[in-house]
Amino acid sequence: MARTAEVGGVIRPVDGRLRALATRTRRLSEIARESLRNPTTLIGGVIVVLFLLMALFAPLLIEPNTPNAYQMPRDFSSVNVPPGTDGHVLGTTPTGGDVLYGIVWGARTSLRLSIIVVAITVVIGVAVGSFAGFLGGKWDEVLMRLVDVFLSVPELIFALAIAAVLGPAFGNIILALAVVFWVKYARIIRGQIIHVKQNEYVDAARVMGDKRWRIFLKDVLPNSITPVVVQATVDMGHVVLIGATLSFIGLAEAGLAEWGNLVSEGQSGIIAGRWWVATFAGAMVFLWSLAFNLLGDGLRDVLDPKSERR
Amino acid sequence: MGWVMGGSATRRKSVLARWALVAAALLLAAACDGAATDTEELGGEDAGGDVNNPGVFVHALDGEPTTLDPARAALGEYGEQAIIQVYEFLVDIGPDGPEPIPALASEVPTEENGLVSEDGLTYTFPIREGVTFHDGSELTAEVVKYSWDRAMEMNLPEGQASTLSDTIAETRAVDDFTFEVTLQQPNAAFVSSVVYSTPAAIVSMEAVESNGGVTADEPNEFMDGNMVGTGPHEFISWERNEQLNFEVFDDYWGEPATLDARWQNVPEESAIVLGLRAGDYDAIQFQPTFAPELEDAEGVVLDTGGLLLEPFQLAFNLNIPEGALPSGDTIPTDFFHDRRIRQAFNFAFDYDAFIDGILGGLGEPATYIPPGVLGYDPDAPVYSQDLEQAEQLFRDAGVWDEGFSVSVLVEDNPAFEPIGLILKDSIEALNPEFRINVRTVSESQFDEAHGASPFEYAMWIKNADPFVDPHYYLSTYQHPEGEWGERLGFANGYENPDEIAELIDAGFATTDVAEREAIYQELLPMLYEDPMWIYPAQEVNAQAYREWVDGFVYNPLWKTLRWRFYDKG
Amino acid sequence: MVHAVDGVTLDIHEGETLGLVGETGSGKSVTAKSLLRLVPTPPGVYAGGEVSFRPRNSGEAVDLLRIPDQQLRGIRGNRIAMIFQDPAKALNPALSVKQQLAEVFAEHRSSELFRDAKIVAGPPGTRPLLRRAAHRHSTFFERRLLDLPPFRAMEKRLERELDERIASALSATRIPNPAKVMNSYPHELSGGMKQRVMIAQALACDPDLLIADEPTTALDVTIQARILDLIQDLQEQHHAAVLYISHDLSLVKRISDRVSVMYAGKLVETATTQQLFDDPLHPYTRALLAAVPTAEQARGELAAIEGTVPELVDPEPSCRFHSRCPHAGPICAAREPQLLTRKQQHRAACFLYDDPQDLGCPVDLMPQSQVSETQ
Amino acid sequence: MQVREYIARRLLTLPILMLGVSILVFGLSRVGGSPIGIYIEHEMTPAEVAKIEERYGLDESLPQQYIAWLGGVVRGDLGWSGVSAAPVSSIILPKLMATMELAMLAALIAVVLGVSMGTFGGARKNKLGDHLTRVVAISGASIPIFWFGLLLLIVFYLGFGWAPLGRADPSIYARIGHPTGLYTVDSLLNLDFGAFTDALWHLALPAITMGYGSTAIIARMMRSSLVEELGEDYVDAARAKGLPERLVIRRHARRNALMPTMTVIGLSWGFLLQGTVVVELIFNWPGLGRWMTDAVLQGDQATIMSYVLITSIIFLAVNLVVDVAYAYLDRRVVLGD
Repeated sequence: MARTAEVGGVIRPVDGRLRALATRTRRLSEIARESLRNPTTLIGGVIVVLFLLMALFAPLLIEPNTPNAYQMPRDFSSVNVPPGTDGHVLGTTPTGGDVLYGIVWGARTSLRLSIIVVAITVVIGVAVGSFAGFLGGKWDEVLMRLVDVFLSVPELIFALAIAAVLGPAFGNIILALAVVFWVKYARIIRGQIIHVKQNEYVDAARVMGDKRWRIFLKDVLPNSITPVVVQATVDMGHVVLIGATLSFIGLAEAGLAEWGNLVSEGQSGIIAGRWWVATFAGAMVFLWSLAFNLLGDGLRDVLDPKSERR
Repeated sequence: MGWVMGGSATRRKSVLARWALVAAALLLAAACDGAATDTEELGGEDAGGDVNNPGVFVHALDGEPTTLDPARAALGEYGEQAIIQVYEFLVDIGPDGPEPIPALASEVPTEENGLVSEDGLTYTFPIREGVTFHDGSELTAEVVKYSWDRAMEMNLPEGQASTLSDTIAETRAVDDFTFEVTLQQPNAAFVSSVVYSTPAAIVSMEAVESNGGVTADEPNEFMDGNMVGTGPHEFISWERNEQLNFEVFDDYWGEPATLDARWQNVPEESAIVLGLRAGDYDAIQFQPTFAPELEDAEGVVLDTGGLLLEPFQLAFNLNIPEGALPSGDTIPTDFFHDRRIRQAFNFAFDYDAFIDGILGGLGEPATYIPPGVLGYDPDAPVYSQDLEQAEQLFRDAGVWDEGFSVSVLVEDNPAFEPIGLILKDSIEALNPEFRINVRTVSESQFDEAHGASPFEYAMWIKNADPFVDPHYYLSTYQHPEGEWGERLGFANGYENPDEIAELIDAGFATTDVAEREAIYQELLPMLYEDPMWIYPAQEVNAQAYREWVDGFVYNPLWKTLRWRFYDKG
Repeated sequence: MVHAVDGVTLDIHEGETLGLVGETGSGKSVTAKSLLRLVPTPPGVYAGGEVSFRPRNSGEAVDLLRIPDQQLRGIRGNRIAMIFQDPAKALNPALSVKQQLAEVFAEHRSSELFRDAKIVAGPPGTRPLLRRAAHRHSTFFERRLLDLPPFRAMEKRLERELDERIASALSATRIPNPAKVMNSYPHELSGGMKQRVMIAQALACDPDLLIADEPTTALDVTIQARILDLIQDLQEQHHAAVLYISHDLSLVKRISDRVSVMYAGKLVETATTQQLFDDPLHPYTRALLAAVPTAEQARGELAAIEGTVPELVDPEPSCRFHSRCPHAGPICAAREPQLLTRKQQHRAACFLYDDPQDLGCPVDLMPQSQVSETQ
Repeated sequence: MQVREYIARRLLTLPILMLGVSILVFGLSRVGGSPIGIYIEHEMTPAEVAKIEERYGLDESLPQQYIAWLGGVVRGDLGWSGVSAAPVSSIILPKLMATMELAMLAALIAVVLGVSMGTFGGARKNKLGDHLTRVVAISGASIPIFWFGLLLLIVFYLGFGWAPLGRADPSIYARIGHPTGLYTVDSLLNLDFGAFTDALWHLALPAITMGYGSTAIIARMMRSSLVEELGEDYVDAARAKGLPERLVIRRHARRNALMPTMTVIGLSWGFLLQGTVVVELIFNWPGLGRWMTDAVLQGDQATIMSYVLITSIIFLAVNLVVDVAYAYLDRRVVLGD
């Protein structure tokens, strides 16, 4: 009987789970390879790698400021120095910060910001999404309405309002972004669970007394990996873009080596011809965000061209 | 003697969208380049004069009032700068000096002219006849009494009614044109600091009564958004966040103004500066850090002569509540009780970085009594950076090896934040175990924390309020029982709190100038030895206006420009 | 590189119906689309071959794969028309029936339309303007212009003429109340009606060749028969050649004069209907016929043949059926059999009918005609 | 599901969503403690602060404050804006109109650009043109608006001195009436074409800056749905009819691809609305966005709350309209989740 064979597979869940995960992971790498065939995705990927290298090897590129390397080194005796002045390849800010330092260590700040935010939001999103999906009924309704409420406020505005309440600090920007970004992951996971729940095959597993977490590990998680990875890739760029915007508006921690902060510091100098601070730092935000977007878009294209639809 | 100077408002509101409007700035920059054509288009000036916006005096400020009601406007609030153009007081201060001159009172009361009683408690003001308000109503002694009583009765927390209610025992309208005041106790500064204070402005009784009247503790919405006074300019309209419009009041009792006026709200500093360069504005209020942009500007007059009487201050909290400090702070609550630590901070701070780097040279080292104020002593000791001494003092205090971490609360502002950063860099460079966390917050968050008692941070950065009499600086900022002395617990730190308190009190008890100076000369070194603040610097007071402005006069006591005096073309 | 269709040779004559059979994925539809050059390039590549088409009236044969786009468009929908598998998908959901049929007339019959509508001359640009109007593709300003005389009257006449033609095309497919159907949108019509509309659209210009790609698969069984009859009747009226593509042997048997069998992108057998069903040569055809549902079984899909269709990625030269063929010998995996005439009008591609000597192949490598039943 | 039923359900959930947003907004404003900061000055004594608390009802319990605030919102009283020194309700309309005018033009630019770029790319899938449009479109979504705006300013104001800034030339603005608050419409109503040109001229750069940011969402959606539609049978059928490729794409594929693209136009509104915050700051546009940044920098909670609430309502309303329109227009749409 055909069903026995299937149930037999369920009886050895670890095996099946691993196999499913392995398949998914293999599929992911295939997808990656396929996406990179698209030249734009490849460009995105290359820029991402360059940024990651810059962030990882920042201490080798420029000696870190002490005691806190994420603070700009300030030389108040040479403020607003143009690019090429000795010791300041890309010039300095109005508080004497070296722009090159800000660019290089800003990459590290951006990496820190995006990884922390994406990690937090994926965890929260997966947790809320699974609750809603598995508990179903009223819980699902309530949690999904909550998600809808969160989606009713445009991202930047929401994050801006939160950050404004919390005050200017790097930690607060992380918090604000985390509060805003988790909802998409909750939707992805919940959708996947609903999908799996409707699957007859899982009913069979349920009959055999399979635990929810097993279903989750075995069916939901492997199926969700790809959309979550794509969303996370896009968010890696998006987080930095919105974070920089918040910094620009004035919610950055004082003296932090962060690109948005640099643009905001350099902005008022533009009229006096001091273009370098805002231009270089802004270009970094743009490139970072563009690279992750190209990469994410390429992945999405290969996976499911329709997934942009809600 | 609370007179205030213009910079205060600048400082307070300059945070306001400091990003906004580079754009406007850029436009104006473009306008500068193509000046000839642009001015023609924009100004539509006549062929003869080279004047933009003829007939209107355009004054660009980096913010706008939160209220226009003299009973509600706070000290240093933008509203005060509009109120002084439209409302008048019983006395005024002329362009030339600090002495009060007659305004709505036809005579300034003195003991000589018999209008001040011998005990110094009763002041009689003869009220000028034939003065009409902008709404057509007549000025009488009753209206004067009404105006003063109104402010005291409303007693709005943000307003300055206490200036009146703390000194006045009774007000009386003796007859239609005689107004009498009885004080609680003699006050030599009554006319200059109380009669000429914002809540003492004379408002139209008719306007108030027909628009909600007076209710204790309740703001009057009409008066918040309108002004009905007797002054040379009449309030016309307020386009929120854009501009306020004023016109010449034709029935003015005195020398009428020649130009209508416009208050242009331009939140972005650089835009203000460029607007002046382009000739769109006739005069501006601006951050002195932008002065270099104006130095060579054609057609612009720049005056950086004086100093603002608002030294920057960095406070030590000697009254830290248990468990209140931010989690990262490692200092004990009595950290700043140790005089050596306060001295060490004073020696560590890089004053040159602030004055030469951030202020671009437009500042001077500051001390406990600013220059120009009675008691200022050029020879009084002033801190300058001395890292060896700082290290020695930290070692002596026993915090060198262990180190510390402390947060300083700063308002998000282009001048305050760098002070925090300089402090951070100065202290952290001394010793890797030392940590300063600069906590930048929005203006309202700062005000909230700053207004909380007890204050929940170890340090804060702000600028002092400006006063004309040294006593107010000393009592507000140095006296162990003064406003800040009490809140920050100076009594816990002063070696001799009683001696300092006695000296400060003694300096106010006498009216003899020489005697006061002698007292302050004794006091200043004591404050230097036992510092409760760091004074990073004092900014210059910069004025800039177009060359075509005729009759430019300015008295720091006005708090702002007085449009009535200016003409152009 | 996927060789979806490889070395397929079909010939259809006027008034004839050729059935093309094969399993799903055997390349029938690609073949049909290739005839009209509808396979998108890229990713598709026309690696070689020709589609030679000689219209009834001109007598000049052209290679549809090589003629310029312009000329091809003149043939598509006009001389060669196509009926798609699923009428629900092949009709544009956003356009009314009338709009979709009007396109055909506007594209291929504009001069007749103009003539019949008595539009002789006008200001310069009148014709393009009206053609766009007939296409329902006027811009906002053109529509305003069309409200003005003399365009207004011309457009009215044109409209009337179009309506007439569309209505008659629809009624030819026995659609009741064509005037109403004309103004409907596809989703308002039943499946059978939609297919009738498709057929009306295909036959609107009286084509020489009609390609019917599984025209009844998506329809209810009851309607299938009627549509089939309709196609047959119309074919007789129009004397068109029909290429009838299906996986359903019984349908093909009923409608076709001749039948070609496709397997994995290659033709394996071509014969008259009679011959093919009576005496199939190719093992695949035999397997197919064996799998045809008998009276006891339900009609429908082909019953399964053991094994699966091989992948068509860079195929080795071989008989593509060899892995599933009960007769397969070593040569079948090594060389490709040719589609040769084995009997009169009967061609098959199988080594069973080849002489080992002609091939230069040892006999023991040849396929075996006798198969031991293992199952 | 029937279209009518679907709309009814959407309309029913709308108030629930708005209530949720109001709780969110209110809760947010109280997370950092009392919103009193904007109303007080730093010299005030605790007693004076207490008086202000009483005046604004901040001494009551949070639920009471929420109900009072919500009641006010329902009555149209959005509280006292500290940054504008006036009741929110009295000053919000002109700002809203200024923002809407900008956002609508930007949306127009985004739709036109997005649809044409998406069509261009989709019709040339995986060819050079596709890659180029993809990079251009995604650049829009990646470019920091504040930076892009600055670049435009540097080029067009500093460099060429072409266009003006702010919303209007004050003298021209003053010479016409403003019945609608939309300056372009007002100038047309006044039949003042000089003013109309002036309005458009002022709108151009900020609208382009904002519109470009939203282009990507639309272009990407347009491209992918066009690619999808081009694989549909009816496209082959249209080609088989002998239609030229141009018509096949424009008349057949694009028309259907536009339908799903419509839904993301609603989403792109969110992008536009959030773009106003930065664009208005940079271009000195006297709208809601600049008001919001002022409020953020000064910690004016009443203004922030009003802004977030209004923005969300606009966002929800636009999305509702778009979805309903979509439900009506696309005959293949499957309603529900």
